[in-house]
Amino acid sequence: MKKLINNPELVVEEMLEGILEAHPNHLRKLSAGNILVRKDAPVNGKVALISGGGSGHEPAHGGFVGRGMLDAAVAGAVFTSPTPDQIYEAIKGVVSEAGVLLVIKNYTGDVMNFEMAAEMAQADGIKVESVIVNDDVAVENSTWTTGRRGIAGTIFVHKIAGAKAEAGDSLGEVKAVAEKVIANTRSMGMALTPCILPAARKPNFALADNEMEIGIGIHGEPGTHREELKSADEITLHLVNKILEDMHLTVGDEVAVMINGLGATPLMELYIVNRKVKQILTEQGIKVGKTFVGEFMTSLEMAGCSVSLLKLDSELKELLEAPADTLALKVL
Amino acid sequence: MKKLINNPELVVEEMLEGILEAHPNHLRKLSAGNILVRKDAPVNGKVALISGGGSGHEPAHGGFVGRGMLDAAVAGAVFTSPTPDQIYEAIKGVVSEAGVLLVIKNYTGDVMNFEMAAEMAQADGIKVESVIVNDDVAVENSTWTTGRRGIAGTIFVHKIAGAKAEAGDSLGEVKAVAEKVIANTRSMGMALTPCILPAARKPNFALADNEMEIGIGIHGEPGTHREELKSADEITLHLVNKILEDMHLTVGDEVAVMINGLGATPLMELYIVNRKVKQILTEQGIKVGKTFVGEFMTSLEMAGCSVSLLKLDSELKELLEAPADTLALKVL
Amino acid sequence: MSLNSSQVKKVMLEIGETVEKNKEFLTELDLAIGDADHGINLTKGFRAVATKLSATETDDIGEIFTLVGMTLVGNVGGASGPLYGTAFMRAGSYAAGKTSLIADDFVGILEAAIGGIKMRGKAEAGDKTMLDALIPALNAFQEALKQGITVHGALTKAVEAALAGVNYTKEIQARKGRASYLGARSIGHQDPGATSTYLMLRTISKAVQTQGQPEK
Amino acid sequence: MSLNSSQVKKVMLEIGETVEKNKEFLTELDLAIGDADHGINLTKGFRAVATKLSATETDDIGEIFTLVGMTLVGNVGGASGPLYGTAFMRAGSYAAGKTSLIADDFVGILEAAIGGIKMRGKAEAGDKTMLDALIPALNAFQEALKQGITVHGALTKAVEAALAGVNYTKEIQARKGRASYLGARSIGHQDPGATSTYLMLRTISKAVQTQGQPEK
Ligand SMILES: Nc1ncnc2c1ncn2[C@@H]1O[C@H](COP(=O)(O)OP(=O)(O)O)[C@@H](O)[C@H]1O
Ligand SMILES: Nc1ncnc2c1ncn2[C@@H]1O[C@H](COP(=O)(O)OP(=O)(O)O)[C@@H](O)[C@H]1O
Ligand SMILES: [Mg+2]
Ligand SMILES: [Mg+2]
Ligand SMILES: [Mg+2]
Ligand SMILES: [Mg+2]
Repeated sequence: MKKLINNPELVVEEMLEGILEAHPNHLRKLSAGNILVRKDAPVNGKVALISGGGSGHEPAHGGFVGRGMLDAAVAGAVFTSPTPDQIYEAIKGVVSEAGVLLVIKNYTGDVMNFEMAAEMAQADGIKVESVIVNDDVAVENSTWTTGRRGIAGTIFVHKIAGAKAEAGDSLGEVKAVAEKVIANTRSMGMALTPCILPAARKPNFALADNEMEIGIGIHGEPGTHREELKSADEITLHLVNKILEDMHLTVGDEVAVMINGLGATPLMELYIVNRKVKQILTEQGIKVGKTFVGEFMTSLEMAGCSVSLLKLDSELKELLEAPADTLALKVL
Repeated sequence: MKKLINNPELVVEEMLEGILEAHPNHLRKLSAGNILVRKDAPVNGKVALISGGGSGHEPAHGGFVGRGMLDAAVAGAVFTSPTPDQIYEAIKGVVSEAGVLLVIKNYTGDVMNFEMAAEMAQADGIKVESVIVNDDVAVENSTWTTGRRGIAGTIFVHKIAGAKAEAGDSLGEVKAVAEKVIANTRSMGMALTPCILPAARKPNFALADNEMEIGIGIHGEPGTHREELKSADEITLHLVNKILEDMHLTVGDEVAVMINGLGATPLMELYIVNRKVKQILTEQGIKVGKTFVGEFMTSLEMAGCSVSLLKLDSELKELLEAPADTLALKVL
Repeated sequence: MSLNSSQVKKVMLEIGETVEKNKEFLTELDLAIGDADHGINLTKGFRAVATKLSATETDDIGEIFTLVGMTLVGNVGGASGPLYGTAFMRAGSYAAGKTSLIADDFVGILEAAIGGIKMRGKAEAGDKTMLDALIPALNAFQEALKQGITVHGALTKAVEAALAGVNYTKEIQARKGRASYLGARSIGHQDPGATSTYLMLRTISKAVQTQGQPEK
Repeated sequence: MSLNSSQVKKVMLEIGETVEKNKEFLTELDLAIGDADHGINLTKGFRAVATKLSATETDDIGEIFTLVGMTLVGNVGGASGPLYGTAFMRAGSYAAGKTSLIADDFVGILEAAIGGIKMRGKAEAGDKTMLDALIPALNAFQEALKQGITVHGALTKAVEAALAGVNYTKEIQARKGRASYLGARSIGHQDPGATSTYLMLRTISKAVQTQGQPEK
């Protein structure tokens, strides 16, 4: 395991220090915990957006705190959901009279910890709503299971619900648009190499030199299957087809695209994937709107990528284009 | 070798296609070659800034094309300088009556190919000047050698000379400020793992499981030495000390900081490095101004980072803060 | 059987020791079908519990359980933090005001814990979770009491049933938690949470049997 | 010795074949002290040269060299593109208007090439570059002619001197190009550019010796 770290138990704290030193004009940290909030929080009369989860997915979620996106991001230990008290502190730190929307990724731990925090805040009389992002089509969505996981598509929720909140809309409206994004977002990922938790001595799974894992989760959770490495075009076709099977797009529909690197994949390769995504969609008569290529929701140093599609309508399109000023996503 | 690519010989072309599909409102490509230019080039009356070099360093340099930074980026084959005819086409594609400044990294190949292009353009009567960036203190700078290499500090030149050009200043003034940046920028890098050229079957160097290379170049060129892996703080201290030895800062001086990931290093680790950089500088009485943490000048999938410091004065500070709208660096 | 509050505190500390001793084991189990942190998470939580307990003077067993539950919620994270936390907090509500526990209280506590876990995790028996150790343990305990078996004997039956439950989790597919992403590939592996539940029950049983009668 | 334009073209193609045959070898040498692309870069360049030459009718040897030089500049990239490109372009200026070459022209061509490389690369003898094969080759050729040795003999001496130069590059530290970053660690490795220069000279010599007199 080769990492640029000091003490595996302090990686989150030291990272947060480094973030704050780098961006003192954008962010501050609540003294109550590992919580990054926008410098000017709480913003009067604005619905506050809070997300968070385990660390190790940087720039998610601290990198999306700022005007037009999140008001706070709660950082758990690496790959471990933060505890309810931390989330509760975040709520109290950024809430205004307009209320709070929690953006939760669909993992049992995240859901339960955020729910408990919401209950704590509600007991204080704070208006709290939450949405659960479940964009990962690699996992079967059945009422008998935990349902699909939340992965990179979450950033679309941050962006669009963030723009809606920034516009001064009500908690109900912000929640409604967040749910619309969730209903219209699908993602799928794949990995070439595993990731290694700072506290662990070994990778959390192993892949042979010519193997890849299709449908990987952002914590290295297994996907749909493992197979021999293929070309970027073949891999991309597989991911996009799985997404489209679940999306029911028709000719003339427009989508936003996110090609998300999982940590160790060169930008060059992400753009090669994007080229193919565009080709496939164009062939199917689907228009491509705003496209994001880069690292948005990583898995430590995992090599691989995920593709996310968001079916747009005029409202979502406009909110996606609205200004945002965060470390990892700026729209001018 | 695990890569998300199709044909190793087409990676640059396919990447450029993917970039253009993703950012049609920001960039276009000259039909004459692998040259990305800002959508609105040539900009009347503005000095045009051109950079480029081998590919494999993404987002450099195409990611820095746009308002407030470069007018064109010329993409050579992976790790190979582009040829003079390509650079010459870039010059012709973005030049205005105000002239052109070439920003060249100090590698024999880059210097010679850009120089030949400049000669070709000058023969056409075009005003062309050039500056050579040599920020890498890992390499001894003696008149008997090729001198220091140009690495991530180049981005400071793009940003500041770009802002100067955007302000409408003359070729002489833009060149002068670029040279001031170069004179005041020092960098040093290190690697945990090698990178693999798409056309090669094996890494271009090997490191044992507990080893790192200090002073690595952005093409995997060897550095000052190889040693056992240390803690992030120890490594950072070594890099910053080497930089400071060459920089002669005094108490009260202010610097801009860039922590640059080489491709496979998680953002978390870069922030841990930044935390220590800030600590060291503060201890020495040096103020830290604008800080950049992320991937700016990579080496394919190499794990590691470089630290760059730029000594600021009021002019450089102001230009660094000026607006920029590029894929990889936006200042609002 | 009767346990006073200082014995209850002692059992809580012993549970922490058991968890810590089995940290690697639980984490290895979680590596196979989860994210390899179950032992780490619980150890962190029970260390915090030890600190908190050493700072409290209360004799109210309800308060002790509530403190344990809140400390777990606040320090474990992930899925097991809220689940074990809620379980202990519910047990705390059940035991509010009590300064000693008898056999029937063990039934009440397990019922409260199961109710809390079901509410929080929306899981049922057979979903391959900690419930698959806890529910059989409760049933066996109640059955044994009904049959007139001694409390010590009933506790032994409960622990045996929990272990059987752990083994049963090997045969079934996970329908809740991280392991559910594996689909049929989760079959063949025992559930880490069921395992930690079994270890806790075993610790309680041992403690009761060796402590014998309360000191005072 | 006398070479007409079609023989010159043929030699250019043969140089391309030699480079291609030694592609891996040259690249391996560049792996040790550079960036592992010298053979790849030159092969790409000389393939383009072959295409260009097959499309030109000119008898002007100056034009042929210029075309080779420009094609190398436009297709090789890196350091060796501009260097070999400039060398051939300078040779083109020297040979402008000529339709055949004699022994003295070989001197003129080498001098022009060396001048071009020095101008472009700002290197000197002993910097561990292609010059360390080229300069000794020129000197040996001139010396041999002065001693009255035949042209074939002089060419052989030139190639021997180039090879000695290549071996000499093993002993010295690089002061130019990518290898200079290695400092003293460049010692012990032969220079890829000097090696490709030697291979080109050997190809020319062989061609002249086997072609004998021009065909027409
Ligand atoms: N919905 C649920 N209901 C009950 N128990 C659950 C549920 N989800 C997960 N668990 C239990 O939690 C255990 C995993 O705990 P842990 O590894 O600490 O959390 P995480 O999965 O967040 O990393 C599982 O083995 C299972 O017994
Ligand atoms: N300044 C220079 N002058 C003369 N020859 C040089 C100079 N720099 C490099 N070379 C030659 O170029 C060779 C390397 O060529 P190549 O590998 O194609 O270029 P690059 O170093 O850009 O990858 C070296 O072996 C050396 O002979
Ligand atoms: Mg976990
Ligand atoms: Mg090269
Ligand atoms: Mg777990
Ligand atoms: Mg080379």
